[in-house]
Amino acid sequence: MTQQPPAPEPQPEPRSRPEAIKAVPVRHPGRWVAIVVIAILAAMFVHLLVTNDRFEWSFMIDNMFRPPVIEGVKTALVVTVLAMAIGITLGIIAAIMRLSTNPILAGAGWVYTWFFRAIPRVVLLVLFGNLGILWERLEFGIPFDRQLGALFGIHDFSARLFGFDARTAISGFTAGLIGLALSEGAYMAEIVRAGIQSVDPGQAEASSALGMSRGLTLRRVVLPQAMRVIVPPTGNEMIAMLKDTSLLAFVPVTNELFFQLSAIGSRTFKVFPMLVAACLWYLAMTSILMIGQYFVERYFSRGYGTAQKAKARLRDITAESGGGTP
Amino acid sequence: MTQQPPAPEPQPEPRSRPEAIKAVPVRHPGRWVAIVVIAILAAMFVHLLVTNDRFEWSFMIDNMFRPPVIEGVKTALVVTVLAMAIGITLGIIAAIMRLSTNPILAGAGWVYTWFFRAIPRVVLLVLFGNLGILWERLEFGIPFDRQLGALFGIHDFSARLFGFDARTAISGFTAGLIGLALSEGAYMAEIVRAGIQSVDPGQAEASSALGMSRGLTLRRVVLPQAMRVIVPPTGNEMIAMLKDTSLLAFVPVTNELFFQLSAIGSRTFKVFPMLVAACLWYLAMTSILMIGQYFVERYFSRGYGTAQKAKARLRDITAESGGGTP
Amino acid sequence: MTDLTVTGDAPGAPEPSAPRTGEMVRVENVYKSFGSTEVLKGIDMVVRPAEVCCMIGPSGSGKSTLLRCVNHLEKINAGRIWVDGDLVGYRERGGKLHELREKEVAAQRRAIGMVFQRFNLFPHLTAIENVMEAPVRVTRLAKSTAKTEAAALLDRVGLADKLLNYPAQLSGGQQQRVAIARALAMRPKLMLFDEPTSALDPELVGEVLDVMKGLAKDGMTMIVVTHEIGFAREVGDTLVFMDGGVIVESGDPRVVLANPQHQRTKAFLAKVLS
Amino acid sequence: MTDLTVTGDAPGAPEPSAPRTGEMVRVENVYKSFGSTEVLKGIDMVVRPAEVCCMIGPSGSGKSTLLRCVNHLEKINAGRIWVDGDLVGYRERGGKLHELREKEVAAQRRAIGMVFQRFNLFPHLTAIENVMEAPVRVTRLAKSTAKTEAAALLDRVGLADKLLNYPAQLSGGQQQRVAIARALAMRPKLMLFDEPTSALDPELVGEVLDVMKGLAKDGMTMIVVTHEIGFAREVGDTLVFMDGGVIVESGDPRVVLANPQHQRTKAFLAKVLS
Amino acid sequence: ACGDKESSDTSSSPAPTVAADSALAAKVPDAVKSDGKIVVGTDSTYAPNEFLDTDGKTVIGFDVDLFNAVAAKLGLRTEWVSSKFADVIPGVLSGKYEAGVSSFTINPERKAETNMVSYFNAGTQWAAKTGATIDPANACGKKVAVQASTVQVDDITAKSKACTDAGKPAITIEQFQGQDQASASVVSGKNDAMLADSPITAYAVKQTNGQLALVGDIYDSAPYGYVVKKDQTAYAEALRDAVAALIADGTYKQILTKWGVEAGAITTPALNP
Ligand SMILES: Nc1ncnc2c1ncn2[C@@H]1O[C@H](COP(=O)(O)OP(=O)(O)OP(=O)(O)O)[C@@H](O)[C@H]1O
Ligand SMILES: Nc1ncnc2c1ncn2[C@@H]1O[C@H](COP(=O)(O)OP(=O)(O)OP(=O)(O)O)[C@@H](O)[C@H]1O
Ligand SMILES: [Mg+2]
Ligand SMILES: [Mg+2]
Repeated sequence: MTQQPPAPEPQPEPRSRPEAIKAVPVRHPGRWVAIVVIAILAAMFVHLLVTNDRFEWSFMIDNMFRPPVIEGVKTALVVTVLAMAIGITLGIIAAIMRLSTNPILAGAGWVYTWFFRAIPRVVLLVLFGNLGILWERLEFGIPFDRQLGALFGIHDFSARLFGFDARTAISGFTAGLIGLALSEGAYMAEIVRAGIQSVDPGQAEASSALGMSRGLTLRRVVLPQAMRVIVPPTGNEMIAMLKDTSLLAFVPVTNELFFQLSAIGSRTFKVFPMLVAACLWYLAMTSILMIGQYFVERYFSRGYGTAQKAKARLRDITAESGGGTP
Repeated sequence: MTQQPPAPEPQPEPRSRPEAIKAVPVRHPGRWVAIVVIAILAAMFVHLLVTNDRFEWSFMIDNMFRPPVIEGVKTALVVTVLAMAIGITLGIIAAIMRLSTNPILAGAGWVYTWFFRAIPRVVLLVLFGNLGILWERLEFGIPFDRQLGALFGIHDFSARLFGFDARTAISGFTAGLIGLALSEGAYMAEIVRAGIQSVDPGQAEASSALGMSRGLTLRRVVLPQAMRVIVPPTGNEMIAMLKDTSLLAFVPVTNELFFQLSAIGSRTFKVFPMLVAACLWYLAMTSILMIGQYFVERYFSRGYGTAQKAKARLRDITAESGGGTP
Repeated sequence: MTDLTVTGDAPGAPEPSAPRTGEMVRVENVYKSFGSTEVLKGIDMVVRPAEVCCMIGPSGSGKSTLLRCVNHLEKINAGRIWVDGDLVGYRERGGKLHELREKEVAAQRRAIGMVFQRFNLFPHLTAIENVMEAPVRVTRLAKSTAKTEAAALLDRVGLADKLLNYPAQLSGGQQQRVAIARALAMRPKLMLFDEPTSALDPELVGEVLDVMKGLAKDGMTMIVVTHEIGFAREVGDTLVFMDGGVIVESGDPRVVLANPQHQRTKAFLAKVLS
Repeated sequence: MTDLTVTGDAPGAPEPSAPRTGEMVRVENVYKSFGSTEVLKGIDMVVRPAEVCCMIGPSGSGKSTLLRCVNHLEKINAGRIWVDGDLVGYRERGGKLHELREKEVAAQRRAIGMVFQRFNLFPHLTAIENVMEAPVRVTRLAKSTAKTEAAALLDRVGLADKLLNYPAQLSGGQQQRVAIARALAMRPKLMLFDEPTSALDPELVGEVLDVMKGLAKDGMTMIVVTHEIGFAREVGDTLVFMDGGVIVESGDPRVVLANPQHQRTKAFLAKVLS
Repeated sequence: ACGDKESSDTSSSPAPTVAADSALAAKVPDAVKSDGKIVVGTDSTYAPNEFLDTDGKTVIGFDVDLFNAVAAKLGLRTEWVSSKFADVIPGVLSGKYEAGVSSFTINPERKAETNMVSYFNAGTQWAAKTGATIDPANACGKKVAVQASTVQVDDITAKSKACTDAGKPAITIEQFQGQDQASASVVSGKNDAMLADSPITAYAVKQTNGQLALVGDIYDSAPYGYVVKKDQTAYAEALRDAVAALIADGTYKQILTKWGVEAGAITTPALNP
């Protein structure tokens, strides 16, 4: 190795700043081809929309804001909110059951999630729409949150508090709502469980080392952190639920959006414009929810090393532009 | 602090092992109540199944293995496999587009995923079932993987290679399959993207520091690791797809399982047993897929600190039984 | 000082039933296995009030496990542990052991502060909220009182200006000091430290050790698992060297460090001090 | 030794256009910002072949960023970097800079090995597959040849018996040694180390430093960011102290460590050596 | 849009008022009349027999007007519940609905399970795109749209089988969930022809502004029937007598004329004809 006396001026004074690098960028011809293809396809699609008279735009616009359609939109939103609210409640209960150390509770939670996740929602909803076939009266002896059980056989339970006509009660709207909520509960159970399990066990440990009880730990330490993991998929579930309200048309729930739009189609035989209208309505509604979800997610990641996250994201981007990450 | 001479025997000889602790466990009366409630509900459900003659078990069993039903099961499986295969391909393409630094490519990928994720599958399928309304002939000038564009306006594209009667081609089975595949592609795009982004950027950095190209890095370093994140939700997608084949009944695809079972139900006026049969078929099929998924997931987590994972899991369990984690 | 009294009993003799007075921690012939691997193989140890007991030993020797057994985060398989005269995790009644209920275990743990290698601060709470959490929720202290006390504690660990920072906005050393303050907030009689500085950048180690030295000076009973030999020499009243699930050697830190008796101790110290 | 020649030019004078011969790395007046924060503020540095240049400095001073600029993992905003006489990341043609194509950047990087603080081994490949990956895929070496060479390299870093282990089955020190072997497999002319031992347990630091000492003895040119002052003193030909994005002081490690000229250096060394 | 206007016109014209007949009312089982209304299951996607009005709620159509009159004769109101076509009869059998009114053609299978009261005569009528030539009797190799679960499915399946038995190409049958989609598919040219009950086809031709034309004659004329449970014969007889009374007092004719389906009028309703 070279041996030299140390440089005479050990503290470098930074010289004047050199010119910033403005390099000629590398060309990507392949990309341009792809862009041209996309442009052509987009143009053709627009051309189709404009020239093909089967779209019947004016008819569509006339009809897609009629009061019954607006009613359908409201129904979709109301069902989404109600089914999600019930579903989240059921989901938390089922998740805690599944995480119980008691095998019977855990098993019951498992059966519930397994059953309702394994059956297509549309089959479930049609089935629930026909549940009235089983009984003529329903009678309740246990509170509402046991409705699952109630649905499946309460008619010979002795502690009857009140009863009603099953044929009217479990049909249409109610049947659809219950079906969606039970199904959602099973999905939410999995999400909540994953969220709870995602929290570093060190957190629960630290909490119990401080003398906090299991319930306190769950409520104050684990669940708030699990929220970060729970919220994004719950947002997705919400959006999925909004879309799945379209399945209510097959229960059938007549004041549902898709049913109403189809009804206009069937009255006038202009099926296609009304399907396009359905697409547009759902596009609009889900897009709004997606925007909402974006903000909710942002809110829930507050305080969690936002700085690091931003840094990581920045690093990705710069590494990418430097030719690093794909 | 107490000052004592060091213990006379600094090396303790472990004494004979003391008796193992066998303590009387703590009782959980609340749990027993929950278990009794679950048992009663289960008993009532079984009672319902056995005593309510609307289930018509023998009729159901007679009919749920008829050749057209078996045909329907096959259709469900074939559609699942095909739609997933096309969907995964589309998803990878769309994910890479969305991760591109070029805003037009990224934008096109975004529009695709946005559109197909925002519209309910059932609406999409009914729409695709009626797409034949738009054209009488379809002609192709670009390869099959551009079918998306083709569907939306290829009829005035000049480079016609071959064409066919749109009314037959885009109906029933084909329409349903394309609709499901396009929709799946959008979901898979999100999954693949999340998978790629989940890989530690340090991996791509290490890879490019070794002089590996972007493509090589993607193929050899990033994707294999992304698989761990991609495979589990893909399994879920597969199961969801199997369930969503039931929506083909509304395209309609007549040799689909749910359509066939419904047809038997409506022919014989025994709708309810056939709905139960549909539930059983889907339960069976999705359960098998779930088991498959379990093994696939296990395979894909090999080599990734299995030891640590097992340790972490064990730690959870023991901490739990020690009263730590909820 | 800890004296590893190999109690006078012959092997197999009946267990002595209670700790002597003037002992903060008594660990008696403790065994602990995970599945089929035995991690602790007959540990005996006594820590007197106001004593600082430092534990060293190679990775996997069972140091963390022993600490975790002391506050019943792990259940031991055999033996007994007493803290401040109370049997940990069990009640002996009619010659039989009964598991304590969750509440009772929690009450025992309140007397024992624990500081983890990876801090385990609650990331969704600010520094002061981390410190207030247990007093407010567990001992039901009024919020305002808890706040004042928490601020005082954070001041004591040198973080008076970081009260409202989230853990992610603090350096490792600062996080660990918050963790110490959080443990102190429950006014423990005993503090357990599990390698409190090993996840820290070398520059940040000093600030945490300083806080611990302060605690020791104030007369806190402490068990400290550490690789900081300097700290053990300066602050420790006893040094315990563990290897393979047993205590190989223990005594005055200066004596043990200068003149280890056992081959395994010598080998380990040679590595660590190099 | 590195000499931080503040080249004779007056401020604002035109840039010197090429490195002198006999220089492995030449960094000239390099600036680098992330967004609005400037991280490197006019760095000048020369590393001659077979020289070991150690860099120290507080967290955030820009050490890692400088290393990452040397192999173009980060793009610099102003200044020039040459490695072995080639401009890094650009081609100067007709007085204009042109970005190199991806392939050309990759080719430059092959001559530069890099070892990261967090190892960044490929977790889905065994130790030997990690080492073989780049030779087989990038330089298209025959698999059998690559395997022999990889085994030899792993033997050289003392891991002849761990060829088939996955990274998760190796200790931190072993992983880091695999990472060094992986970088060596591309036969680099220059090795960059970014705090290669700071993520390791104290017991494991030595084994990695030993491997690095061996490399230095074999005449590898190395830039090493480290907090291991002992290593810098023993192995380094130059010690560079960075702070706040500038090089504050540099020279013979023994001289700088024994007799730092600058207040900031003194303060930093006082902390680290305590 | 003109279809809209028409349906709102028809629905706004008042239905004839009908006086209750207490003798008939007495024959209605208590289970049905205790709440003063008949719960009717119907598939409201079958214009002009039963379909949703522009308000998206009210079920209208000639079936509706007629059965409302029948119920009024029995001193009862009606509650129309939209259902899937295939679910109506099972709903009646289970007691979910107290009557099924959804253009049910009386056929042996249905008669075997339920009591059916005839009230109208409908046949099967084909339609195709205006100008297309298709022979309903020989549609081999053509593509034909039909609504799932209707009698026309059996009809067209049999016709297709006849084709293949004769060595000719089979008929491509596309079954839709709703009649609207079936008709729309013919308008678009996706299918060559459709077949449905005669009033439905006539209405579709009218609604599509001349894009569709009737082909061939009405055949397989068969009565529509109200569906009630097999064990409620007295109730079925009451319905039958109520229809007869409406025929007698002219209300029947008035309703059919209002909807332009008077061609299917019958003279004597019957139980399980
Ligand atoms: N929950 C657990 N399940 C299974 N094995 C465990 C568990 N916790 C610890 N072990 C094992 O017990 C042994 C002792 O672990 P422990 O963490 O007590 O060692 P340590 O002395 O603290 O080591 P270190 O210095 O690495 O922290 C190790 O072999 C470890 O793998
Ligand atoms: N990708 C990035 N985006 C934004 N800021 C960055 C990025 N990488 C580094 N920085 C910032 O640049 C500064 C210098 O970082 P650098 O990692 O080079 O420091 P360092 O001297 O290596 O410190 P350490 O000893 O902590 O590794 C820091 O303030 C850091 O936050
Ligand atoms: Mg430990
Ligand atoms: Mg760094």
